[in-house]
Amino acid sequence: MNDMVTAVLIVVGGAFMLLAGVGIVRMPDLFMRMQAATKAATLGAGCMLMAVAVHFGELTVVTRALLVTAFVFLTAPVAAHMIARAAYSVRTPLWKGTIADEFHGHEDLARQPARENLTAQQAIPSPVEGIDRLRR
Amino acid sequence: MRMFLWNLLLALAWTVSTGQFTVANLLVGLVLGYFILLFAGRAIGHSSYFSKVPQVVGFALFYLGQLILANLRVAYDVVTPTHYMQPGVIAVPLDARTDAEITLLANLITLTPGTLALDLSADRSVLYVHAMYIDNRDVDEARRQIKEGLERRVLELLR
Amino acid sequence: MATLLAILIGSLYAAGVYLILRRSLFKLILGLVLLAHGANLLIFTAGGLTRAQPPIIPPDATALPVPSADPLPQALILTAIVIGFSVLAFALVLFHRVYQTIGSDDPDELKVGEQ
Amino acid sequence: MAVGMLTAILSGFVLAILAPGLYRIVRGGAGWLLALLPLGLAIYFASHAPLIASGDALSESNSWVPALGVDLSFRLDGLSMLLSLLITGVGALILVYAGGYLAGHPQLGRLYAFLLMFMGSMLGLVLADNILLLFVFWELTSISSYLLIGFDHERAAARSAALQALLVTGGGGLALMAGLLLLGQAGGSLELSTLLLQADHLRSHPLYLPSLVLILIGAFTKSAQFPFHFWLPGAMEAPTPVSAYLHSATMVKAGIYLLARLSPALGGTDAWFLSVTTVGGVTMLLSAWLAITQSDMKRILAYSTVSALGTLTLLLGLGGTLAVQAAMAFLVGHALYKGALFLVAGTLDHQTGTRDVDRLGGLFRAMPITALAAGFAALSMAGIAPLFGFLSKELFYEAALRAPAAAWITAAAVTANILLAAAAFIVGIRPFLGKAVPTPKPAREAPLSLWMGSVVLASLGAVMGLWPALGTDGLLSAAGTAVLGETVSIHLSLWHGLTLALALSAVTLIGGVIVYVSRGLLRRLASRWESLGQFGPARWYELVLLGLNGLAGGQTRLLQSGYLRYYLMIVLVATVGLTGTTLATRGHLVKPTDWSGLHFYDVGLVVLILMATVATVLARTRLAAIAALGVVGYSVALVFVVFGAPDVAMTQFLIETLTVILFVLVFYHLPETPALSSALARGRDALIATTVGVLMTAFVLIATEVQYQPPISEYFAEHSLPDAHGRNLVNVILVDFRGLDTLGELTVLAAAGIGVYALLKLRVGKQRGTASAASGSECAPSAGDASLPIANPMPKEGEVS
Amino acid sequence: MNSLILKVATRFMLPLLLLFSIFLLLRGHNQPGGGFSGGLVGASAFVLYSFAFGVPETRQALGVDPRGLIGAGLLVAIGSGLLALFMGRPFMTSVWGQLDVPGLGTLYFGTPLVFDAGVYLVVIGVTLSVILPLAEE
Amino acid sequence: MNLLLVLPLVIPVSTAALSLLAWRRLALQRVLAIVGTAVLLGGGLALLTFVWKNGIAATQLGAWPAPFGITLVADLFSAIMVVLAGVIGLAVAVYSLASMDEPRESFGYYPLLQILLMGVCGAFLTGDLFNLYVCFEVMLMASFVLLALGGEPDQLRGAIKYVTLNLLASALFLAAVGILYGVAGTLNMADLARKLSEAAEPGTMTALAMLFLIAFGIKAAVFPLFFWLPASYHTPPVAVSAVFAGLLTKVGVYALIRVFTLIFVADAGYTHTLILVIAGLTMVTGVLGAAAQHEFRRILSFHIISQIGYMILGLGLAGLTDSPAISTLALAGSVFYIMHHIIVKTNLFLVSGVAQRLGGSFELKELGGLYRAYPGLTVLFLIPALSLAGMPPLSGFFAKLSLVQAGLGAEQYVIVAVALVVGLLTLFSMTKIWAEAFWKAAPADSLRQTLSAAEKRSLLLPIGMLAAMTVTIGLAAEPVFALATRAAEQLTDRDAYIRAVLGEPQ
Amino acid sequence: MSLYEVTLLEGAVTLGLMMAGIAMFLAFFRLVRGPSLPDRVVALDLIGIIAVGVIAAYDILTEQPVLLDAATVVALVAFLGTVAFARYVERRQQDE
Ligand code: NA
Ligand code: NA
Repeated sequence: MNDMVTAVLIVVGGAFMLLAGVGIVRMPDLFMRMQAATKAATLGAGCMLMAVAVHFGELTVVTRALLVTAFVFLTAPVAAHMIARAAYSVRTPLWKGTIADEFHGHEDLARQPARENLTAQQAIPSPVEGIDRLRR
Repeated sequence: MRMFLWNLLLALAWTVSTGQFTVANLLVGLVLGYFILLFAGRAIGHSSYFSKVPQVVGFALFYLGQLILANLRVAYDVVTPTHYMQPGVIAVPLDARTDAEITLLANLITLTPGTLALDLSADRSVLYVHAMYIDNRDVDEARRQIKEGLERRVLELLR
Repeated sequence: MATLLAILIGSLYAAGVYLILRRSLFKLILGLVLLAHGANLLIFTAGGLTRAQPPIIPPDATALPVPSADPLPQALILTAIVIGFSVLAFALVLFHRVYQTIGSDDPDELKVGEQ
Repeated sequence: MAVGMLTAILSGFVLAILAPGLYRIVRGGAGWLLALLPLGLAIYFASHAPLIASGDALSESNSWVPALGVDLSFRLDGLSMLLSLLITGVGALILVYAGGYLAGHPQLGRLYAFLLMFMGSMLGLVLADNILLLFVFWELTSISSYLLIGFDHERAAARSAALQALLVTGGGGLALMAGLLLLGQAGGSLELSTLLLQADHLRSHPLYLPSLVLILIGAFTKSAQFPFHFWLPGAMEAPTPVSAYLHSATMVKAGIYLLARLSPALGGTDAWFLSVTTVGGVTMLLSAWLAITQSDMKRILAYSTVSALGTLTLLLGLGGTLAVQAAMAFLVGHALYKGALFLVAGTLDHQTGTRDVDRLGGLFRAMPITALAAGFAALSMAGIAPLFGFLSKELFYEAALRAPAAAWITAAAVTANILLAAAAFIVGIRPFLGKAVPTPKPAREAPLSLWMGSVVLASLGAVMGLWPALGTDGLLSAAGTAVLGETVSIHLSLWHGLTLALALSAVTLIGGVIVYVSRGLLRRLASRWESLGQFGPARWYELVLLGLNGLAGGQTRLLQSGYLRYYLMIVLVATVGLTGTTLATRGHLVKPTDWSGLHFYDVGLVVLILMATVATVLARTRLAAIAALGVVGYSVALVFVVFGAPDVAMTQFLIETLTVILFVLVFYHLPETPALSSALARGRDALIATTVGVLMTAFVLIATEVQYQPPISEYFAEHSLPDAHGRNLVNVILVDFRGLDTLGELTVLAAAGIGVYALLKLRVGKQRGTASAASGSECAPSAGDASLPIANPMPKEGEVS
Repeated sequence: MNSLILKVATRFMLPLLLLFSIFLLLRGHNQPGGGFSGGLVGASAFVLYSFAFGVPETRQALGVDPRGLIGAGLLVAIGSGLLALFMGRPFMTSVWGQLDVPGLGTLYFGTPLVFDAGVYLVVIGVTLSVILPLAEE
Repeated sequence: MNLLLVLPLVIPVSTAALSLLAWRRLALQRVLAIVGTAVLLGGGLALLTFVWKNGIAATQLGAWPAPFGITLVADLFSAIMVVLAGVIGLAVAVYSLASMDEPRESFGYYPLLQILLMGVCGAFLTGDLFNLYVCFEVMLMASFVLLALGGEPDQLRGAIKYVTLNLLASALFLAAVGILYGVAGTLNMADLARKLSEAAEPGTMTALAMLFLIAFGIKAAVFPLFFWLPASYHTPPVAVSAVFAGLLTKVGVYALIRVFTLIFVADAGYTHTLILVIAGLTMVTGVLGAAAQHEFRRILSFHIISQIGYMILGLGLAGLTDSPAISTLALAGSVFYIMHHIIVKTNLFLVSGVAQRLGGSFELKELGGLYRAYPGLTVLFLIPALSLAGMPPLSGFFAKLSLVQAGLGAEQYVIVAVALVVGLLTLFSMTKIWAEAFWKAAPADSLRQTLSAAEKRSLLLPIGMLAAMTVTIGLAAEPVFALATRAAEQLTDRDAYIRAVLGEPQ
Repeated sequence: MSLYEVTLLEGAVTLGLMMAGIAMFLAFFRLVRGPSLPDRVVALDLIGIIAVGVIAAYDILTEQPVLLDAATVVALVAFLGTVAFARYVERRQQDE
């Protein structure tokens, strides 16, 4: 029974990953590749970690498996968000079939604080660097 | 109070991960957690989690359903030769205010296949989302789905 | 088994060497990294391969189950990896500075210093 | 233990160290004061005359570096006695003379120091009984000669002349060293006295010829024998006292001394006779001719000195009692008159401002004392009775007439002497006779210090000629005894009846006068042959130097090209070549056999790594390459996972990521650069790369095949838990069994940390090449700036660093 | 960067990662982990923080000068080895003290663990003193 | 004994750690540097005397029996090298007080110097091959940073070549160690010596030996692997060049001598002939390279190479003669030469720094007039310069003499001839420096600075001390050479070393 | 383990590993292919996540729970690397 569950989880996990793999190859633009890939893969990894939990059953393993899963589920979307955001900011082309882009033209609005923040950082360089700039 | 909660959490994490459920080890965990919080205290702002545990469960079930459905839809699209998706970037006006609300919402959106949180407007009032399936090209409908679906639940969960 | 890895190691060395001979500091560094990988795998393989069982005495046991991987090469590799990393970090920044100074990625531009 | 001679020698060096200070105190009188030492030493040596005269020798020996056979063993016999007296006696006069000649010169103190240092070295050379000790002093004389020739160091001519002398004599010195060591090997001892006892053994030894050749090279270079003679005229760049002392009276006699010293052991063979005699003869004739074609007094004297040295060599080549007697007599005679004439030349130069014989004349009235000294010396040189030169020349002719191939040798001797007689008139007579010629400086008689030397030497020449029995006989006999190894007694006398030798002397004199008269003609004749000069040995020297520089430059441009990738290429090729050939020729190559226990995921992993590697190599953009490299790293980590190395895997994953981050941080603002190398170059590099890869594969296969001993790891398995209280063997090894590795590794990390930080934050300003770095004061401005935050820590810097 | 989402996530993850790093350090003697991996994880935590909040804020959060950590770590490592020397044993000979904690069983405290702690500190210090200045460039 | 063997590592690394903690306290760092190096020297001398009295000393770190733990071994050769490291360290530390510019001082110069010394001493003392690799890396990393510290363009240019070529060497070294472990299953050098002596595959071992020959050859800067040296040594501050010139390549030479007298001796006819050939080519190419240079430090740098040739010449000869006496003499020659060279070469670099300070340049054509103006400095240059050229009675003469005698004894006449001629060429380029920088009149534009009393003290004191040592080693060559001979005897007696490390065979 | 007489579990794990492996290759294809930098980053991220799964599966295959820590680390660093790349992409865009 235990093995059964494990087996199923593993296979499902594998399937999700395969799906992700195919997705990242097949999807026509970056955003949809991400849509197809990262999440499916995350689920797949989750399944396999669950499989580990089920298979070993020991509490230490289970808890760690759960922690890892949680960690993956926390980080994956953040990572995806970061890439997508960056990608959009460098104007990675959208698929021709894209029907709407309400973000277009508003990026600067969104990006503004980043800009400030950046210039703010550059405004206070270390004295040494200051000299370097003079010297260059 | 919140700090103490944190501390307890860390201590627990410690005990389970070392696998020795004893008072002594819990104490060790508490002490450790205490120092870490002390150490990282400057870094951690204030945030409220783990209130309303039952809602968590309920929400989890709902979300899991969403997840599977969405996954199947994307999967179908991936494996079948023709592309059925009608993608687009839509602006979702937010009722969510606190960092936690916005973040959780964004992450859940992103985690669901088919939608992807792109960016947050500078005034944190609008969340730009890339959606794969804007059914019959109705942007507002897609917007509504997100607000009525995920956001509402997230908010009642966190408020 | 070993043969497969031996070939892999050879290829890593070859690739590394090829890269350090390019006229690009960037590729030079890539080459050094590949060489480091090659060296680490070489130690690992030369020390003898054992599948899966790490050199860790299980919590309940008092002796190492046989067969277990040889711990010594692993320790050596760990050392080598960390050393390699520190060297790489320095080299990277050094090349970065060189680029800033001579404004080129081409090592041939360094000739000036000598002749 | 006796230290008499050692002290005598060292006293020279000690005084040399004190001399500059002494000069600063005493100024004018310093020369006289310093001369007391050589004078005292001369007396010290003379005091052993009775012992020496009895054919005995004084020896002393102290150990210095016995491990290398270098001992402080000295031996004072007739020959060393003769030369020691020359060295110290002339030395004393020279020190006084120098004081007058260079009066007020800022570096006179240093000149004294170098002269004394030379005197010490020269004494050591002639007294040493240990051949390595002899070599030590030999080299020291070369160095002091270098420093003295270059005394006028701001003139390029002086510098290059000094270098020329050093390289020629130094080169000879190296040959000498090898020769002496071979001789020592053959004779089984490094003590001259011992070696000389086994002459027959040495002459028959296989190492005889090589050692003879090498030693002769040493002697010939030092004593300016053809074809090494050219450095001596060049050495005339030195101040005249130096020329008189080193390059006429003493140092150039070192080679002669060596020949004389070793002739009992090495002489008497055909090889010896032919080489030594020929070289001596050629040198004698050639330079005698060159002497009379010069107009600069010092050059005339220099060439005539070379000629005299040739004569001595010739005589030693002949060997036999008579020749050796002649040699000894000639050695002394020459030292006296040539030293005197050099001093006279210096005096004239000093008083009139020129040394050109054509611009000097009728000086007798202005400088009578100098004139007399010059006259006596010149006549002695011309070999006119009753002066000492006459006696030595007579002996020379006697020896020549008895020599094998007498006709040739005698002819050569007479010709040379005729020319030398003429040279003597040109230098010693002509400037004082005739009507006075206006000179750059109005001529006035020289002060005591400037004429004393020449007067003493010249009159000695006269005295010894008239009353040889006064000691000359004894001295020369002792010297002869020492050289020949059997007791000889020399009785010089002005008159032994109407001999053939006397006739030859007459011929010489007449010939000399004729040549003197017709010197203008001869000189014009010579000027026509001058073009020949540029094919002479001096030219060879230049060519060698040029060739050397060319070779050096070419080789350096070729090897140290400045191209990093050629450096790498050479190193790699050397590696593959050396290791590969050795492996192929001596090792046994393992055939790839072990494909056992493969799993699909092994293969998959390896394939992935290979693909990623290729992608890294071929990537067009930097970021693509970095990403591919990341894949390589991750999959390598997976290999570690597969084969049970979780610790390594974890570290590898972490490091790999940090590496990627570093790459990204470093390269994110660097623009892409095009591939620069040609297809051909790529092919070549690919070839090199492949060979390296194959080599490594071969080694791995060997390492997995061959296993001499079970690895030491079992020990860790046994002791980790009980003794080190750890279950994770890898970690236990890192922190306990092999903790030092880890400690070292930590320091590497630390250094890297500092390094990166410094590279990013510190930029010392660049002034004039790499100079700035060396001197804080120079880069003070940048120093001030860059170190500002450190000098007075500011809050901002507190965060930044 | 300045992404709210990243910031919040980081705030949440920093303590977790630090806990994990110490966890790795402490159990390294018996399970995979140890000073290196522990230190690297700890360092990555702050690297992540610097990505989310910027370098100056990270230095603040860190509170100590990375190079201080290096020096301290080195001293700790050396000290752990010297202890034995003072006791007349060879350098780096491990010195163990064991105490029986009711419920936890016997815990071994030894210089090797101290040494590993030194490693931990140095690794963090170096990694940060390499990456933070670069991130500022 | 435990203490004595460990001090040379612990002292520098502790000093480095403390200096790191005293990052902003420059004065304190300076004091630490002087004290640290002085104590290091003291410790080294204590070790040397101990080994002289009691023979080869070994300590098993962590009390783990050899070959399982790491063993520190000190025979006379190691001890001598440690002492020299101390001498150079102290001299350079003192010299740095005045010569090093404050920015560099404030960015970790002193701790790096200490780390460098730790690596060097570790390399000399370790009895474990992988630990040797680690020590090499410690030394290298420190040298990388010291070389680039300050970031002047020329420094960076030089540093890249230096770093790249040395990393290649490290990679080869690491690979060689890995393979050797795979084959012999041990890393302890004594254990390796024992196990390889009954090796089944002598040929294969020889091939592996070649890998080590290359790896160490690069570090030692032998032909044709020396390019990194002339490319970089003239770029950093003089104090750095000086310590590099004195110690770095010698670590490579040390490793060569150690490995090819202890481990790879089975196929001496082949390996040592090769070493002899390399020695000859190294001597010649190095000295010719120097002849082509016209910059003070570049000339000196190339001479390092040619003298490395002399050092390994002894090693080669030792393997090619049947007479134990000769091979001992040869190795003694090498050891003696190393001692002489380290002192003299460091000193010449230090002098070059003063010359640059006074004449404002390292370019010979821009220098001049030092002979007239600075008689003291003149003497201080002349002593090491003539010693380098092998002029008696200075240290260099006896170094050369012993090697020449060994060469004649081994009947390797060609290499002897090469050695002698190279000696003459060395004299040639020393006189070039002499004639240009000292004799020649000062160029009009060359700026004349003068040294403050404090600068005089910290610049000339070490130079004077080293010069004095040069003279002493020459005049008192006997005891020094006796020491070298004892060291050589230990090097030739492998069993003694093995016993000292592994204990009596049971 | 050999490929015959596989238990159900082994078979399942093998199957899972194979699928994951294929996915990894596909992801690698995207990484090489690009075209845009974000594409490569996504691919790298994906490879990381897949690696987590693979390690987990290998745990089961070899009965080695200790390897789980490696998986944890991978999860962490994959995220870190991705964020770094994203940061890089944006900053470069801002520099232009
Ligand atoms: Na989604
Ligand atoms: Na490495």
